[in-house]
Amino acid sequence: MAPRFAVSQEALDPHQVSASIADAEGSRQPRGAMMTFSGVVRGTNQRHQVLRLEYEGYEPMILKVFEQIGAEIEQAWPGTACAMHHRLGTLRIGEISIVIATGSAHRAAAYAASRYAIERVKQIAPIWKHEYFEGGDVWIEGAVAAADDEAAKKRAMEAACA
Amino acid sequence: MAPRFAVSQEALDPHQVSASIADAEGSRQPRGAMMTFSGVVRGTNQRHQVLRLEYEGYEPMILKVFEQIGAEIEQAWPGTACAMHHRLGTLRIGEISIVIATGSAHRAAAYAASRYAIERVKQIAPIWKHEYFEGGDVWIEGAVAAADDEAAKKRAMEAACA
Amino acid sequence: MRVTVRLFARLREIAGAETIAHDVPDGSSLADVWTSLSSTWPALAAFDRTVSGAINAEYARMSREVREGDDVAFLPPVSGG
Amino acid sequence: MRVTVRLFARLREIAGAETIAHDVPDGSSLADVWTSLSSTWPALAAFDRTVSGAINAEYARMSREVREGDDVAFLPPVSGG
Repeated sequence: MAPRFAVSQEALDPHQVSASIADAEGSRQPRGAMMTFSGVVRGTNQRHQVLRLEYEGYEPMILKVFEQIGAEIEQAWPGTACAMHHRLGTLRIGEISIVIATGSAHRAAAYAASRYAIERVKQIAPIWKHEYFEGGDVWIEGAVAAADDEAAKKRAMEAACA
Repeated sequence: MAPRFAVSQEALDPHQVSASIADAEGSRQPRGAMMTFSGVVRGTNQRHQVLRLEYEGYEPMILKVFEQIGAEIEQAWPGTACAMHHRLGTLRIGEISIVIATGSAHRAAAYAASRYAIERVKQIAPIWKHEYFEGGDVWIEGAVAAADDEAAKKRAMEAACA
Repeated sequence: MRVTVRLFARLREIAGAETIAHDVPDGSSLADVWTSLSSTWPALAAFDRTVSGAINAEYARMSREVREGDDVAFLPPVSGG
Repeated sequence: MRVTVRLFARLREIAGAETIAHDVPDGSSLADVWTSLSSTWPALAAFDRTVSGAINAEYARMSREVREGDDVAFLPPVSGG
């Protein structure tokens, strides 16, 4: 079985990510609601025709951050599991950059946890996207990262509508 | 490619449902955010030890209702696509009863549309769940269905946090 | 005139049939068809307040008139998903 | 004392290296290490307000003291997902 949290240079498989949390811990009890979110490289960004993305990351720290996000989810929605795989390296249009799977007994928690997870990844995962388009390239600079920023957690929780 | 809306007596494949909407209509432009929701048969419901579920449905009407929900989503979140497959017949614990895939350029719409879709399915899809547990069985009676009930649509929209 | 009536789940079990060829007077509404069925299977009356109707696989208000040959369905509260 | 400094994305490009063995005085904070790097690569100063620090692969405030042998990382604004 695939690990719950992983970084990979290879193509991501949503099914494998989801399978890593299909059963509740220590039981054969399936979770009633399973969500899979996949982020996919788009061909256009604003006016640019994107050629490819290069993702760079600090791998051991990404895994720690993913574990932290998983723990935040378990605390906010007890019994709700989260698995995350992020791709690094060169990605072409249509390829998956991230897969987030969540599973819970009830759908409300599965949805909220999934949305919370992607917001937190964008806030604190040490990953950088370098966009190559026709005529140039640009580093995408998103969130100023801080693991214990309570305002950021609150924004993620609000996006999750929780 | 699998149809966007389907009813099946066979095991559902989340990947196939998702693949049916991976590209925006009439283009090779991939959608940036893809969500897959799977409803899974749980082994316990309240105090019951569930043995199996039998889903019954009015197939041609299910497909029309799914198309209607897809149209409601396109109206509420333009450019956001939805695909839905529902299983009928006998389902064992751990099997998938429904898969809802949504895809959009942006994750907020993909999440909201997915949640809206499952709420609407539970409100109006002509499907009935017969639960067999140790010592008995029961028809689950959920929502009183009406396609044009604006209050129901509003509740679904609120659950979607839209 | 004759319509085809489809019953589902508990309604199907009460009537012991999933499809019924049913004769109703001209000008009957969905509600009239339902009342007529209830006179044959009184246990259906438990669903008077929660049953939904459909004509030709589309939801229809119970006040809608049915026509010769219509495919009429009565739906107890749904529980898909 | 010597720490290992990791730089990422634009910071890595500015310094032309992803890992640097860097000597700093005892008692230096993450902020001190950053300032010291900026004196070598002035273009880093553009990130003074947005850089985040990590010690041994965990986020740390810029006021945190570094220790001999620490694995120190400076992160420009992140854009994963």
